[in-house]
Amino acid sequence: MSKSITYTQAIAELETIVSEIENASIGVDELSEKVKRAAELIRFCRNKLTSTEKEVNSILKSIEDENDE
Amino acid sequence: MSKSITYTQAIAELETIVSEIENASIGVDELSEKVKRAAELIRFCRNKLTSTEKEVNSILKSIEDENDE
Amino acid sequence: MSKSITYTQAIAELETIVSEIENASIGVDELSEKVKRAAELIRFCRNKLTSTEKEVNSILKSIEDENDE
Amino acid sequence: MSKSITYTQAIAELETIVSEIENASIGVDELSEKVKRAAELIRFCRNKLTSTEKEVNSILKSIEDENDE
Amino acid sequence: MSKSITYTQAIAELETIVSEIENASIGVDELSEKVKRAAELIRFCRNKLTSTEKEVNSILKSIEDENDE
Amino acid sequence: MSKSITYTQAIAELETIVSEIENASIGVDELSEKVKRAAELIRFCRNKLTSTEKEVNSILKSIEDENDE
Amino acid sequence: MISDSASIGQEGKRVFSLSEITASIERMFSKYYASPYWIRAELSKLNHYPQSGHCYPDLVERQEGKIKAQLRGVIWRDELFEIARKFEEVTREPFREGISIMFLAYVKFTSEYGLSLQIIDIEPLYTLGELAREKMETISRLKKEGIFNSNRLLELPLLPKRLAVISAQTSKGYSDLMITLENNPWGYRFNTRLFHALLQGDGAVDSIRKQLGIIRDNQEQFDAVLIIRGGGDEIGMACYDNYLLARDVACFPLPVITGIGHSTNETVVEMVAGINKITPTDVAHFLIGCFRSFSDRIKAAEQMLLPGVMVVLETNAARFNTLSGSLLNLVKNTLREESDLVEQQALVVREATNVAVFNHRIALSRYESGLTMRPAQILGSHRATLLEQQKMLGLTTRYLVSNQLKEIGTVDSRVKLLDPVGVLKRGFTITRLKGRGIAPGNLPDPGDLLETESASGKFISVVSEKKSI
Repeated sequence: MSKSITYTQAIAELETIVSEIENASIGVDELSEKVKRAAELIRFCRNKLTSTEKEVNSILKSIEDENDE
Repeated sequence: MSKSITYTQAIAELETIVSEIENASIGVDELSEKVKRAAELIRFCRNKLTSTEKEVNSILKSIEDENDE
Repeated sequence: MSKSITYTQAIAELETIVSEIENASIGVDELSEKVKRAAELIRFCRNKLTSTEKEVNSILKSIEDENDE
Repeated sequence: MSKSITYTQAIAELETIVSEIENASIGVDELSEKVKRAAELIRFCRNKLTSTEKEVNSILKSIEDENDE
Repeated sequence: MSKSITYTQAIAELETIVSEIENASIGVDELSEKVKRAAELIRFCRNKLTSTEKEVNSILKSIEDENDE
Repeated sequence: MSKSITYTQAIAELETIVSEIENASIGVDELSEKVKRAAELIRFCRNKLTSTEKEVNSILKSIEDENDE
Repeated sequence: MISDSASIGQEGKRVFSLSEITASIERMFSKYYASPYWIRAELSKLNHYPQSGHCYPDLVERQEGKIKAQLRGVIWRDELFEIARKFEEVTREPFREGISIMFLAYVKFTSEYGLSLQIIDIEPLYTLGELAREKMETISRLKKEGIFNSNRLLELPLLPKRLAVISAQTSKGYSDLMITLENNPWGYRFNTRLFHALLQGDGAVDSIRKQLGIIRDNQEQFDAVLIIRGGGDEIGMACYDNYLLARDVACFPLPVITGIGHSTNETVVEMVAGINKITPTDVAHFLIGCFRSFSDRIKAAEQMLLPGVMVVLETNAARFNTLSGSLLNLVKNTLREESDLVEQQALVVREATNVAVFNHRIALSRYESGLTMRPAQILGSHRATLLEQQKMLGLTTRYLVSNQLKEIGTVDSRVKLLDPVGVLKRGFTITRLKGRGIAPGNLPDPGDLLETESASGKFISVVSEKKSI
């Protein structure tokens, strides 16, 4: 997956995929492909979120810590 | 952060950010950035408040001291 | 502070400032400035009072001394 | 102080000033000036009384001396 | 003082002045003038009394002397 | 003193003057004049006691003549 | 009664000689009037003959002024002396004309002197009564006429200096008067003029009245009339009870002063006189006394004059000394009061100024305290706001992230649900024709080789039959 993809794009693509999958207009062959893609996207998003969470928590923690000083 | 920002502007911006985050009108992509900004603003405001307090206290102290003279 | 200000003007300005501060219509940005101004005005008024008191006392003392002669 | 002022006028003015000072209708700015004027008036009145007393005593003394002759 | 004034008028005027001073209807400004006038009147009255006494005594003496002849 | 005054009038006038003086109904202004007049009257009355009436004698002469007839 | 010896006259008439007649009358009188009688009559004329010493009074009786009866009397020298002595002793009047008397007399007729009453004794008490009666008559008449007090009502001049003196130059009374007047030790001068008159007995009334008349005509020349008598005996005062004289005196236009010297009854003249003094010396003293009292009045006036004048002068001096004294005090008071006022004002200025400054300070400190409290509060509230924002930031941010995670989870499960792998695990298989799923356009014909994928592995099969649905 290209690194240039954003979380938002990832989510958008994921939603498109999910929607396609759910419409049953997709063949089994594509389905597997799509699912694979979806899994990739999900993984990406999860990673993104996790990293963001870490980052944000770190920032907030630092502010809070300062606050207690 | 530009030095020309005021406390009022800072608070306003902070509130906007918080509100945006609350309304989820901020994507995960920007979140970290926004939180960082918010933290900056908070820090700025806090410093501002502290410095103002010190300054005011110093002024008032000086008046009081003069008064006691 | 301009030398041309009168005690009455000083008190009026002081009153305005105090009233603004009391009504919390002053922001943090101006607060310090306002307090500084108020302090200046107080100092001015105080000095004015002191000098007036001295002057007046000196005048009255001179009258009393004459009387005792 | 104008020489043309009479004792009666001086007392009247003095009483006005005193009353103004008592009624706090005089500001700090004028206070000193007013007190200065009051002092002048008091001095004037005192001098007037002293000179009158001297004059009167001298006149009455002259009568008494004549009487003893 | 006009020569045409009589003792009676002089005493009356003197009494008026004394009464005016007593009733405080004479101000300090006029006081000196009034006392001067009073002194004049007193002097006039005294002279009048003295001269009258001399004159009268001389007349009475002349009668007695004649009686002894 | 008018020649036409009689000693009876004279003594009456004298006693009136004395009484006026005693009752202090005479002012200082008139006193001298009154005393002068009293002295005149005293003198006049005194003379009356010891004087001879020449004109009477001359008239008496003519009576005597008649008488002798 | 006529004697036989009377001769016969011519023509046969019987003619008597006068003596025959008188002798006859004489015999008759001696026969019928042998004893004396008490008779009352007026002694009209005395007719005293000094050489012989006898007296041949005319006796009359009057009625309403007219003579009713009259007769001559005779008093022999010896009787006269005794009668006069007795009369004077009782009546204090001389035995004189013009009085009523009661006498004892013989009615005598002699050839030589004819008819007469030979008076041998007298009853003086009768005369005394008569005099008293006359005096009473005079008084009541004067009173009746309303003139009794006239002279007494006249005012005596203060200095009775010009004096008409009715007296006798030779009398002791006149002399006493003049000596006393002239020798007064104060040098008072009196102008006296003597009008000579009889002052007692017969003729006194007329004499005095005549002089009064002269004086009345010159009344403006005199202050008073003096009737002076004295030095002699007190006989013959009855004239002063005479009505005419008393009337003249009472009506006299000038005050009459009497000094007729007696010690018994006051006479009518003395009663009506303006002033009555007993003796001439008394009169003189009285007159001097008038001068004295006048002099005393002058002296009194003179003596009162000086103290009076002194009182006037002292009173006035005291009055104006009081005035000048109170002037001094008042002026001093006024100045002191004014000075107090000024100093009070000075004090008030000081206090008021201090109060004003103090009040300004209070006001200032109010602002000051207003200033010190608020900024901390403001900053505190800002701090709170900031803290809240900070908290909100944390909450929303974390919520946002977790929400996203949740959503991703949902998507993940949905994807997993549709994942063929999952289906296969439940026993489903995927059949492919030529590598592609069975679908319109890619339907197998009998004989086609189908690849079946299951969870447990792949299976290759051949289509045997084709059935329509």
